[in-house]
Amino acid sequence: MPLSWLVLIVLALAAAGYFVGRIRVLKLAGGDVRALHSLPVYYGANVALSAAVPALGVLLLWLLIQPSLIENTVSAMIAPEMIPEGSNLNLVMADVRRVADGLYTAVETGAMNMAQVDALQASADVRATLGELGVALGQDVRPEVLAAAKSYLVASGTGNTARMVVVLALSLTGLVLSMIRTKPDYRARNVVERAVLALLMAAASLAILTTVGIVLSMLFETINFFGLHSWKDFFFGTIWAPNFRGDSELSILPLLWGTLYISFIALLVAVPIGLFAAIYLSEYAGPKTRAFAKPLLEILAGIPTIVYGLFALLTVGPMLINLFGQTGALGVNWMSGATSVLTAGVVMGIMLIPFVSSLSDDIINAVPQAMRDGSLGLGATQSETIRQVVIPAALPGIVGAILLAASRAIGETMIVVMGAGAIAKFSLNPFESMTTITTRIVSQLTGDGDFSSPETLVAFALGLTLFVLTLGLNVLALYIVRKYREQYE
Amino acid sequence: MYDIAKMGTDVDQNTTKISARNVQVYYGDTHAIKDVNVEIGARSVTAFIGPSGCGKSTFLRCINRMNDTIDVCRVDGDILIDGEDIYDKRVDPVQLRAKVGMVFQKPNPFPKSIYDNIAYGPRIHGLAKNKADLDEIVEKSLRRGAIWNEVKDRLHAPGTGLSGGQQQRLCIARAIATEPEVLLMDEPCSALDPIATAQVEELIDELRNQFSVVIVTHSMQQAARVSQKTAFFHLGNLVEYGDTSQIFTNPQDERTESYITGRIG
Amino acid sequence: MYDIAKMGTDVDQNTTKISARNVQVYYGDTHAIKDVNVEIGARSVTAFIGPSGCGKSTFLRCINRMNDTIDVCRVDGDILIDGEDIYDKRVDPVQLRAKVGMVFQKPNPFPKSIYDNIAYGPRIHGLAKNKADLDEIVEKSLRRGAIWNEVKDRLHAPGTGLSGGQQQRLCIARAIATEPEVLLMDEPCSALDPIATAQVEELIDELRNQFSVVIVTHSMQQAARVSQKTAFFHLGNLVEYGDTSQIFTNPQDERTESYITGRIG
Amino acid sequence: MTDVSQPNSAGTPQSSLHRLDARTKRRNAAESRFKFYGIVAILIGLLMLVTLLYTILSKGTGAFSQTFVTMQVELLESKLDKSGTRDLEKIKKVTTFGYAPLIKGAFEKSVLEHGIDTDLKTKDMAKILSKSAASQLRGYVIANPDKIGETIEFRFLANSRVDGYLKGRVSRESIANDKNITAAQLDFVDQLIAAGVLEKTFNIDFIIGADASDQRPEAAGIGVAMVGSLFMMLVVLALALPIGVAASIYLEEFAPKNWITDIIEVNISNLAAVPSIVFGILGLAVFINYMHLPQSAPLVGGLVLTLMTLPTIIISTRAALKAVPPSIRDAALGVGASKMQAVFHHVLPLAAPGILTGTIIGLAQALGETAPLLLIGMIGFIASNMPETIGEGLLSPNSAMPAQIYEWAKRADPAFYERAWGGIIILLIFLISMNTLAVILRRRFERRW
Amino acid sequence: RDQVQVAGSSTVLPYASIVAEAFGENFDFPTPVVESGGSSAGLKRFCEGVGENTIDVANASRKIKDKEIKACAEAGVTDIIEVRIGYDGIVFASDINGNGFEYTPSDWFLALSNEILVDGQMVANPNKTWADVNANFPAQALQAFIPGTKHGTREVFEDKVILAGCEATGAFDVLLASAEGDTDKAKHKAAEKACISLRTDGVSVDIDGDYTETLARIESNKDGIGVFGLAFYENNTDKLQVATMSGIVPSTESIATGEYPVSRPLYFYVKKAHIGVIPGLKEYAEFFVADEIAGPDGPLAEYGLVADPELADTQNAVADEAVLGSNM
Ligand SMILES: Nc1ncnc2c1ncn2[C@@H]1O[C@H](COP(=O)(O)OP(=O)(O)OP(=O)(O)O)[C@@H](O)[C@H]1O
Ligand SMILES: Nc1ncnc2c1ncn2[C@@H]1O[C@H](COP(=O)(O)OP(=O)(O)OP(=O)(O)O)[C@@H](O)[C@H]1O
Ligand SMILES: [Mg+2]
Ligand SMILES: [Mg+2]
Ligand SMILES: O=P([O-])([O-])[O-]
Repeated sequence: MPLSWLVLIVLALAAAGYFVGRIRVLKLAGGDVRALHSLPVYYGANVALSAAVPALGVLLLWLLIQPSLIENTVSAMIAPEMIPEGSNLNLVMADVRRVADGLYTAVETGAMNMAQVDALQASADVRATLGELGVALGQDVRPEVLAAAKSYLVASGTGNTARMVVVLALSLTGLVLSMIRTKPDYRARNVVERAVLALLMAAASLAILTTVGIVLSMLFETINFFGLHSWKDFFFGTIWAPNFRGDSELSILPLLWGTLYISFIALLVAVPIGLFAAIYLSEYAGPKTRAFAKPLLEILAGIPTIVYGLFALLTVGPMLINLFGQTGALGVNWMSGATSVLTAGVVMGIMLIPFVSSLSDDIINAVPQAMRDGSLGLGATQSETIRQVVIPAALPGIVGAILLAASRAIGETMIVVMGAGAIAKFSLNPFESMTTITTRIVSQLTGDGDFSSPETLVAFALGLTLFVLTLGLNVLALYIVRKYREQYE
Repeated sequence: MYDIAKMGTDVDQNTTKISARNVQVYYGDTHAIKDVNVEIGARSVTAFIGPSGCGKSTFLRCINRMNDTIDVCRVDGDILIDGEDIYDKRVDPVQLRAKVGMVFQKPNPFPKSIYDNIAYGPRIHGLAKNKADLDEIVEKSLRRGAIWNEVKDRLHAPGTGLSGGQQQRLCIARAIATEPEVLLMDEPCSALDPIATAQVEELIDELRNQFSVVIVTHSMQQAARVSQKTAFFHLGNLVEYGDTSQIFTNPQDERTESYITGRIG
Repeated sequence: MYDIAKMGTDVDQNTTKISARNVQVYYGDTHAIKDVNVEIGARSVTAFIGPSGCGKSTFLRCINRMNDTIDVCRVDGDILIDGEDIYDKRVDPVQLRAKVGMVFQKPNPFPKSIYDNIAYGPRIHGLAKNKADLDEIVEKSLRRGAIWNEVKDRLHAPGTGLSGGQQQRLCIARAIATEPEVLLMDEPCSALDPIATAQVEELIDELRNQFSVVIVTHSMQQAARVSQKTAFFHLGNLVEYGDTSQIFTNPQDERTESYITGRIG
Repeated sequence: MTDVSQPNSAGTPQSSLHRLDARTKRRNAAESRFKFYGIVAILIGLLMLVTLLYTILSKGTGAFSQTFVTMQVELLESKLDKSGTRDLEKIKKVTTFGYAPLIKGAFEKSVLEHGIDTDLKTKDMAKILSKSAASQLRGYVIANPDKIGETIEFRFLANSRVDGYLKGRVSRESIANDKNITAAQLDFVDQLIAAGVLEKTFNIDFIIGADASDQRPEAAGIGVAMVGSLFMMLVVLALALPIGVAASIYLEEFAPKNWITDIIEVNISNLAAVPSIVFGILGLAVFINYMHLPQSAPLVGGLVLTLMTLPTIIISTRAALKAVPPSIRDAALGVGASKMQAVFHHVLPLAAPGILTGTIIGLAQALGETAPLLLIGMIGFIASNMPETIGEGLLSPNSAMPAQIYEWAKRADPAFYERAWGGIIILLIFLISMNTLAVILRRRFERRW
Repeated sequence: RDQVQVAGSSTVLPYASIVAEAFGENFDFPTPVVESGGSSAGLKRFCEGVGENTIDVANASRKIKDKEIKACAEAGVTDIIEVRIGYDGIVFASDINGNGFEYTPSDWFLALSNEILVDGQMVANPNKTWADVNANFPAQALQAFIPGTKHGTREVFEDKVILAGCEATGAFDVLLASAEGDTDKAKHKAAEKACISLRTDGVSVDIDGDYTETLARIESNKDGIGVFGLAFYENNTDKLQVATMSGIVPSTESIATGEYPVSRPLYFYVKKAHIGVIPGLKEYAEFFVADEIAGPDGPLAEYGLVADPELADTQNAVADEAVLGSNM
């Protein structure tokens, strides 16, 4: 029986259990809801959960465990001398699995029956037969592989039957047991609520799972990278110069510097503008202005970053050249190319304005009126109150908003690619081109180099390092917020 | 403890410090204060009493124009301090509030150090020439706020770390530090425990030697203990105003009597 | 109006409904309730009075285990209702709270219709067999909450649209709807105006025919008006407990006396 | 008494309230300056917005109109169905290259009919048409084999140079070195315009059509990518909303305050800071390589974007839950509701507007995201048909609006550039509508209790 | 799955998309999906394994590397068909209204190299304008937009322009003489590396994006000279003028004959295991290299692909499904 059917049957049992459980408990209580411990829906839900959860749980485990069990038995069939030169057991097993998969599909679609599969000989063109069914095999099938594949198929067939029996049995047992337990004084609500709580908890843990997934999906390639490239150069070198000829210098430091510098300039733009905008909106503006300006500013955060990239390239870069360039209005000749840390930083800053303004606005609004009253009552002007009382009180929240903006700045790609250029170097001059970690991740990953060369794999090391860095930043933020939070409460 | 008989001995209370004429306050369409006329004396404690929602706080906040901060609030009529109309166009509410200090119901120290809490007002008003000057003002205010002994060793600890009663005295000290002439207090003890309340009341009693104090309270006992004059508000009207002893022993108005005897409120 | 002398006529107040034995409550390290022993009678009104922060609310919330929701709160000792320990492991706090209703300081109707406000409790406890049954429960509760006449024409209007006093009576009706045996009220009138307060007090007086009512109040007048027994708390201790008339006229403890006479609090 | 005139302290000499002292004047000036900075900050923000919107609009509106040539085409049996059997298999043997003579014929006819005087060869005339013309004809013939032999009126796209000429992007000077068009062809275009054969009209195919190859910018549309985005957003909405809300409820209402919740909390805010490309790496590794989901599928895109949006939704949902007054929870608990009931019956409905706002903002962010799609195969040339079922929409290869825009912005023909900006306009319309919805929700439900 | 799935080089993408579109129009098979993402990423996914959930074709703007073939084999991708579709011409172009240039590789070496040979000594590149580089050139400020290190074009640029210039100016020999290394090979490598290390003072700007970006840079800085693909240049003749290299004007013809030196081959790779399994895969590969498509008069050449003179061999190889390594 296909997996989907099994799942559907269990779900159907659960659904049936829901109604039966409900009806049964009401009957036991003589139709009087008041005689029950919990509402009838909870009894129904309890039966449904007992029928579904253990069964599906076991099914999931089964799905995870069965393949490796079968793998072990079948791989025992492959004697070491059967493994061709230059190959290994894993590769042969991969072949076995593919053939078995193909045969399974063949049986499943009705193109063959088990007897025909048994009769199948390696001499017959297995590859062509399976190809017609849409199963791709890399090479012609050797006899020992076919034999192993057959036993693989048989084992998994047995396994699947056992799986079906066990799962259905569990589901039915759950159903019956919970029905027996269904009595008017059974604490159905408490049980169901515990189950719901477990669900909620699972949802919250997804964040951790994602983190684990991110780390794992980068870890192996990062390890490969460090196998090919010295970690000392990566962490402590000073030059970033990937090269097709290999033997590149790949140090994260110049990239980190660029990342920090550009983010810093972005924040230098976004924080004052955003903060002043937030102050004006929350402290001075009337409700109408606020209702109008706040969502308008928020649009800035929604514009795709590629548009900002083009904006940097076509508008802001040339404008800065017109100011600071050789023939510029200021006549200072500080800037030679339109791409610079300043260009990218300014444009990124514009994008970040709403991050700072909207969040800070909410936070400033949350400062208790009593603080303002206290200051105004002493004869402070509104701006004195804001500067000396409101902002300090809202500071932890504002720091949080700035950190969020900083995170965005660190993770931004398109604006840097188009606005800042692609040169990795240490320099204090904001009119020079630099580049950031994120853009290097994208470009090394999508470049033309050999995919197993350090020049490509470095993307994963960069990604993981950045991940660890931002994690540190967030721990710090949590610490700061914890330390200063509720000071005024 | 506080003796009502003590009142008569005060000198200044006949000099009018604040006088309100036909004051009306509206919150949008709500008429919160209806035609109030009152003369408040200098160097005395005046108590505003009345059931919840009768407009005590509203009227109090008119005196230093804190109502300006409420968008929907509109004030008609005149309030004169030292004969000058504070709702005159030429008056800067900021200057006014330096002259008319305020203490709020819930202690609201700034999330700063104790020192900075006190120094805040003098700093913004430029009352101190230098650091030493400022230190002196801080010490003097804390002393007058009757809290110096408790905090002198931790002037740089946060003001929010004090107990409720200490916080409220800190707020009083903070209000005094700018050398106001009038001190408005809106239920300053309602968030405090009995011991703290007693300390604050003692302090108020001292303050009246220098300031004109107006206090809103929901506790008639408190009014009786600390004030020389009492105003009874009801539904936005000033029902009765007179010497505290008289109001509590021999109220003229029926409503005042019901309130005092606990039949309303 | 409410006559203290009336008290003696009640029948049931000698049957013990709630008894607390050596109750201690800690908030983290703060010892908020210290070794309280008290027996509260059925079908009577018991008032808890005392200065702010003395632990009245804390003790009240122990009786229906609302304190369970505060992480740092820990309760020691036993509280028995009808002889059963409510802190026993087998007791489901949810069930307990259906039996011990609660009314809060600030009226807090759900932002739903008046009907749904009342029907919510009966629904989750499965008290009604069908819609007609539920309608009946709602009507009965609103009538007992002395608010039926005011809302019967707008049962499906939002409960939040009522005036403060109406809201509080709605909350009381809501609490009654689950047929509790004990009704706890934490300063139920502190947010209300005098007229609303009078209505709620009248209601409480009626309720005691069926429920055991425990009320926390900061107003001694109110305690005197509505309760038969009064408990005076001070700094976490139950200082004195006895007939209301006796507490107010002839307190045994010095602290009680100071409080009653307005010297503290 | 003369109390009033007497200075009552050292610091503040008795002064009239009616005269501002110098210090107050200075402070008031500082006040005005401070307020002014606020206004300036807002104006800068709005100015940037206006500049950006102006840039986008001025560059992108051209994409919504297109130049068409209307002609009578004789579907010659001799070219399309030599056997005359109308056998579809045989008709299909004629590739698009075989349709060129038909188009040339149509031009010949047009020139005669409108009395146009030109030296141009018909082969060069045909070059003013889009390369899609032949496939348009072939598609028609295969769908209606019975029409072979008749003369049918067709509306063909003109090619991008001609379209550019009508839109002012291409001029006689600019084509000096252009081997794709000649001055003579432009003369011919002018004649066709005069004859009313060639005109520029609104182009619905840009909004509903599919991508076209690099040689046919005039035929490219964003419609299918729009559907791709739509399906991704469906996935995000269906997963991120319930999971995000469930996680927030746990963290805000039930989680004990301990190091485990701290870890979860730090994790969530850190995930908000992870560069989006990293989510692409994750998606490739987990959904495609490990779970074997199909490549280039909106389902996978949606899953990746779900993971990316979750932190945003969780953060704003927690804020919304926190904003529900505790008195509501107390009220519910007080009548004997369990904590779970209190949350699901009361807190959650009250927090709904805040949750929706957060969700919409998260969706908007997901809608504009490009980088992660690069790694799961949603960027490139994906000229699928409109999906017919939901399953197909989720699983068959598709692109997404920002990916399509990104791809167009890279292509060589400048006509694609205009389309990229046109795509941005459509994307912005989506974003602004979503923002407006968020604002309306916020306004409608704000503090109802 | 019923459509062919292609991924890889963004240089090949336009050609592949033209073919895919025509393929979808003329065959009953659905239009293949052609993803971009770079040669390396494409090959990586190609080598992920065989089966429906992997791609069938990888486009690449370079030849597959031995290491990659090995990685492929480890994942079970053994029989790979290599198809060369033609050449990508690489041209130097500047603003249409600016000065025109006639370059030699030496000019570029002298303009961009970190160190150049002056009087037998290697010194830091002192050149500021094109006139400093070559007296025949106008005194226009040096500003070059060259492909970033991720692009395959960069490798070609380094090999065929900078390195050639390095040798032509004699700098290479000087560097070789002073190079450190144990073997000749190592010395050679070190010298090459020194040759191609470019100055970082902003004269040479790496472009990591695409040619659109290079074009935008030139539009905002009229002095700039950019490196483009031939196809891109041909679509933007209204904004760009092309420079000659060693006297040859780049065009599909001059590159096909090998006169114009700077070009690179383009490929795609097909998984033989998928032929006969994924409908239309073989037809797609054959269609791609058919004369009417990839020939000198076909749409690909029209778009800018330099047709492969040996196209017939390729066609045969595809028809025979000849796999890599089979003729070795
Ligand atoms: N900001 C406001 N907006 C609208 N109405 C208000 C506002 N503040 C107060 N009111 C109304 O004005 C009236 C008087 O309020 P006020 O706060 O002055 O009363 P109060 O006597 O101080 O009461 P309490 O003892 O409860 O503090 C009340 O009806 C109140 O509802
Ligand atoms: N959630 C809490 N966490 C820590 N301490 C608390 C908490 N709630 C109350 N307390 C402390 O417990 C003590 C008793 O508080 P409780 O609220 O019971 O007083 P109360 O008598 O009800 O006062 P009031 O009349 O002001 O309501 C006080 O010292 C208070 O600070
Ligand atoms: Mg008040
Ligand atoms: Mg309390
Ligand atoms: O995308 P490319 O590999 O051709 O640079």
